[in-house]
Amino acid sequence: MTMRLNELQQVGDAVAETAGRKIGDVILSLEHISLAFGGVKALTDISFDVREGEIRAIIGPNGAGKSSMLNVINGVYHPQEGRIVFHGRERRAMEPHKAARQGIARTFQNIALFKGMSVLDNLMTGRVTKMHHGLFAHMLGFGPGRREELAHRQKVEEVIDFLEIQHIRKTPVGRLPYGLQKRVELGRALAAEPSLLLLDEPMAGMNVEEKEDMCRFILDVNDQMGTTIVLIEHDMGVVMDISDRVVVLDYGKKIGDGVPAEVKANPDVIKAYLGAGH
Amino acid sequence: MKRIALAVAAAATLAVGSIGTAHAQAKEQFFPILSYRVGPYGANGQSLFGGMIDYLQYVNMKGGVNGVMMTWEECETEYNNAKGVECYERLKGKAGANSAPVFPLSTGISYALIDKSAADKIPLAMVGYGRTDAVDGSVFPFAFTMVGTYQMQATAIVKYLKDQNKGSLAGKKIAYMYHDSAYGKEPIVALEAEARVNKFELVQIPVAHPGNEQGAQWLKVRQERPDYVIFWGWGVMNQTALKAAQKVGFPREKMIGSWWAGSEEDTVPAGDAAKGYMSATWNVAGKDVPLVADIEKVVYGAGKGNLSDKSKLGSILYNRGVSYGVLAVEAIRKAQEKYGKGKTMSGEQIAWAMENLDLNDAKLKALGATGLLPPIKTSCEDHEGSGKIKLQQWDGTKWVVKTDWIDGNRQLVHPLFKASAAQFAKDKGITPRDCKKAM
Amino acid sequence: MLYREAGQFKASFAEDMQIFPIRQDRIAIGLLLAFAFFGIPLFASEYWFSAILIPFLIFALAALGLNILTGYCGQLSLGTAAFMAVGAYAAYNFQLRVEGIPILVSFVLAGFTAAAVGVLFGLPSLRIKGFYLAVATLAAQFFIVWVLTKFPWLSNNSSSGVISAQKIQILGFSFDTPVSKYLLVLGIVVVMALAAKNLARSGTGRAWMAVRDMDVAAQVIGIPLMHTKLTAFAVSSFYCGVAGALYAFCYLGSVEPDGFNLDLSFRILFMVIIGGVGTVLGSFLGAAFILLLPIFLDNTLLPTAHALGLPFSNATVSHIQFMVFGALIMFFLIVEPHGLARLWQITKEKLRLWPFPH
Amino acid sequence: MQFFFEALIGGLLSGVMYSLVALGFVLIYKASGVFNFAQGAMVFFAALTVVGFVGKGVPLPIAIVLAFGAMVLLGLATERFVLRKLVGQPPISLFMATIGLTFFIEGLAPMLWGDAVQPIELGIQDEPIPWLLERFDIVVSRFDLVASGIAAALVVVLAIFFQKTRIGRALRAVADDHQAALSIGIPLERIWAIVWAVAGFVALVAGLLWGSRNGVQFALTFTALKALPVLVLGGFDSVAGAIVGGLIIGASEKLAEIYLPPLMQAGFGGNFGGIEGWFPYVLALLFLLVRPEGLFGERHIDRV
Repeated sequence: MTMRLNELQQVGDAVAETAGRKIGDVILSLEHISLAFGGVKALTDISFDVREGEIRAIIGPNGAGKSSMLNVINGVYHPQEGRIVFHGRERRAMEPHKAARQGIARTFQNIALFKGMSVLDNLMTGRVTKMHHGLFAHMLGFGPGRREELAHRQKVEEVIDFLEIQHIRKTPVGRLPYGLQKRVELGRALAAEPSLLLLDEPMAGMNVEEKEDMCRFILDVNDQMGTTIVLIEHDMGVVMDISDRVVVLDYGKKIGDGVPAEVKANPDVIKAYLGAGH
Repeated sequence: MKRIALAVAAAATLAVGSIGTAHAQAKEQFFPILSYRVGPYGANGQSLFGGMIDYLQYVNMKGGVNGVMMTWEECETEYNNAKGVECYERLKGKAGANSAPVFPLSTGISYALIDKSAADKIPLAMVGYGRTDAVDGSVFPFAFTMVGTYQMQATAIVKYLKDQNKGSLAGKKIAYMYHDSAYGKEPIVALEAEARVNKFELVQIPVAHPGNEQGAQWLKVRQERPDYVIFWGWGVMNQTALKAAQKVGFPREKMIGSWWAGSEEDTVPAGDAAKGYMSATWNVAGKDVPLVADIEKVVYGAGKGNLSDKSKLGSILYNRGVSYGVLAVEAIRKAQEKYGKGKTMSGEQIAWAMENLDLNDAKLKALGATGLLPPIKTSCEDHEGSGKIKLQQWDGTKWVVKTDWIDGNRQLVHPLFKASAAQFAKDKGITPRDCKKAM
Repeated sequence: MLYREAGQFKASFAEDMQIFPIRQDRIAIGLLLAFAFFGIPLFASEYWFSAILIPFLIFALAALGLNILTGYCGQLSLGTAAFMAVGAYAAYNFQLRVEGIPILVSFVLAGFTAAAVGVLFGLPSLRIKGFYLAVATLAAQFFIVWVLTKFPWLSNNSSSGVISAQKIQILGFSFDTPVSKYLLVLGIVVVMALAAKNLARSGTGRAWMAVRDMDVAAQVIGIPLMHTKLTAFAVSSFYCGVAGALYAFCYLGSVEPDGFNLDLSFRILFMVIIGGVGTVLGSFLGAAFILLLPIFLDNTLLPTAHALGLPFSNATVSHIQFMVFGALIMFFLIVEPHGLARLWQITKEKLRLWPFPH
Repeated sequence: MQFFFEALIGGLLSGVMYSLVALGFVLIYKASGVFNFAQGAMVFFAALTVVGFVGKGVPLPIAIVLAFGAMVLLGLATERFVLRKLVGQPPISLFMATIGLTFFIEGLAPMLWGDAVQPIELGIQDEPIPWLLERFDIVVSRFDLVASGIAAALVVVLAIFFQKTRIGRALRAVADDHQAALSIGIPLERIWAIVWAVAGFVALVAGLLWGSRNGVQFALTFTALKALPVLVLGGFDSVAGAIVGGLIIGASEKLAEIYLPPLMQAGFGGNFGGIEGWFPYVLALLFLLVRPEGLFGERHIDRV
């Protein structure tokens, strides 16, 4: 038991050492993705890539296909055309839970927490891809299943500390205010120790103070844990501030891609945004 | 609200706690009555239990059995096995050691109570239903499949059909349409044996519970074009069958129901479709049975009747309920003759009496119960004691008796019971009694 | 002031994650178990054992089974009774056909048989949800009962289709009195309830609840839907199967397929709804409530009505029972969807604060 | 071949009877998203109320009107005291609440009117039509034909009601989107009350027909169990689906009951009748696996 904890500690240290803003190679590339729902095209021929350690933003007016894009990345939707290469492995159709096992975690636009469970349990659920014992070990209430549970509790507590939500550990998430729920959802994704984190409007509906907190957490995650982040966000200020590169979608098509300054200057992007009333 | 819930829980505990205490007092014989008055078969229960309770009331108003008064308590089973067991256990507690026979009135509940009643030494009276191999008293000392079993009834119906066809059924086709449960399955063995002996073709047509849709089954009848349909239905299945028979034009005169498919509850709702339909019975309908007429005068005259709908008085099932009462009370009377007149009898004593019952025509006449029961003489080897039926026909408004008593095929059927009982004894590790030593 | 967790500091996660984290709870459970095993046999009457306690424990076990599926994993089933039937008939056949098989092994195998059948009928849950699934489980209800009726081999060719459970003997000791059967059932139920409680607070339980609360999100964080739902079906059916075996062997003694009808499935569903969806405790409270309520009404309504001079018959009492059941179901769904277990929890929370409410 | 057609026709006609019950489910589901398990109990309640009044000497037509009144009251009470309080709960809770309602009605109806099995005489004989019998040797019941006629008329009336009347259009709007309907000023509660009244009327018609076929009794509640597979097959929210589903279920279960058992007998020995009890359910289940939204139901895509 103690040995296992030590091991975990060492892993944690190793992560900290490699941290620091260092953008690496391409880990995810999307090539010519097209997705349609019974004749209605949601995405048309979209290609872009994500590099290790960067914060990549996807922006665009409402209905541009941003959430669909995330859903394609983690396997909720299966595109009719195109290929996805993640960590050098190509796939087209994949079940979301397998994507999770490859290290992709995400949050949702409309909070998708497990409302009947406590904060702690929600976060523990995030560890599911790392836990290996099954039904019979769980049934016992002691032995290896229990030891595993304790080890992972340790890890989850680190996430709790990181997100400063110690005080609501045992609270059912349904009773939490909106801002905290968003934070817990981020926590659940972090608990999985993902290599790629997809955030779907993590700051929507928050007040300024909450947004600042959330920005800080996102940057810290990227910075301290070296997690690659793909982010959808409406608040242009935030996007331009924190992201390394930005993809712009409009009506399911890619109209811009590049560092924030480039994108800002892109006439198509300006048109799309002005046309959409922004 | 929480308080209310707690209060309810507390009250429930108290209420439940208060039962289970011995109830029987001197000069009383307690009847645990497992009744069903609601649910799919509730309508039948109203008449049956009305008749039985009215008779007990009648006996009391006439001074009891040598001064011993009949008392009873009903417990609603809803025809549900688990509830039946709970009712049995509850009322058993109230009866103490002095329980009158229990009439479980459902084949399922009968099966569930076989072991329990034997352990409790309470006689189980399964009159016209229940575990049929309990006819063998050496293995089932406390279970009494009295008056008739399904197998005997089925063979008696075959005998009637044979008589209708000048003594031969060879080359005929008989369809057996049945409720797909223990009730409907029991007669199959006997009918198959009869088919072999009498060289008729037997077509089996099961109907799934509850039987409120029989289009396919009657189409099958039309396809097979049998000469007769022997019909083992229960509840809604009966009316549906009569309507469906009319729909495919099968003559109702050639359709013969079991005694649980031949009451006013079955024919009246079917309207004209029921006219001409035949069924087995062991008791006649009508108020002209002296005993029933007297019950109406004495019990209803004093406003103590059990029926809420008095028009049911004299119906087939009401009169059958009365016949249950007669059987139970006569067993108690017989037991008192041996163990002491004017005393409360124990279950064991009544069981002895039920095994040595002898209700001949003269006795039945004296009771005014002629037509309510066939003559019965039970013994340790034969808990059935009769196995006779009459056939009756619905003339559109009432049941009319068409035959005298018809005997079932004892030589064919009773060995089946013996074998089955022996198997049961082996499975359960019971050593059968020696019937020669049992008195 | 007695029920107070103040001062009970958790020094480790292990302590915080115990099955009953509050000391008073542990003591209470211990006392309750001791009372159930040693106290009740001393004074309870035969009626209590045969008509209340044994069925209570068996129904609680079945309700627990259904609660795992419906309460924890969110898959509504109306076929509980059919899975019980599978357990009952499987246990009977193992006893009958395998020479010298210990009864407990039969019960376990009966559970596994039911689990296998449960998984089979759980397969549609991968494509359909909600009341579509509920209707699909009705297919299990009707089909299984039909199979048990139609294949005489399953009831050892009994002409009526009724099976009589064999004698229960463990290590030479016969369980034939109500007390001994009660203790056997109690032992099995306690072990299985603890296992269920452990499951519920482990990764398996969390995966179930995640699927219940939001299946798409569950999948996205790495919970395989198929595996999780089928596990729930298997475990649930296992519990129902063992409950069915006990129902046949320790309660009724003989059963027929028709006894495991839709009504029984509904009764067990009601236990779950009234007791509390998604709690182990609720299954027990619900079973007790559904079992005791009719008895309570029987014993109070008639005397009350007679005292008031109302023309009540037994039939009326039963009709009222139906109405009360129905009304209670609606009442609980409206007022306290988490059932009696939640009421109990609220009481406990109040108790923690007592006597200083703020 | 003649026999096959007879079986088919018989099946289709009894399928119409299932459709009648299923129709009640569809109406309520369409307008309020509630899967009303109590529809079968409502059929029972309606029929029992009619015979109850007739038993008290009320002429049949007036008894039917009174029973309709009772159904409206029942619907209003359900809406007011149960469903309105459950607005916003998951659909499965509402479903379970209607199971509670089923039990409530199953207790209430016989308490008001008694347990006895009673006939209803509508004056239509359930006998073969002689002409068809003589000419083609095919048995078709006059009653079944009339019942199908009534069912067809009912469907037409409902269709007109939905398409042409103001209330009907409002109902459809509600079915499409509760929030939107509210926002354009459609009074949801009144709409629901009307739907329950209409469903009560359908239950009454079903109760009269089923009741005059098999007698008015507790077993009428089982009609709901016949209607469920019809709904699964046809889709919960489609009137057309209820009709077509009923016809498919009715015909296929009759044909299966006649032609399958001999096959199974050949395979396993023994007697395999009575598959009607589960066949519609297994058929519906298999169908669900292929097309989860039913024949005419609307497809829903999970949004994330």
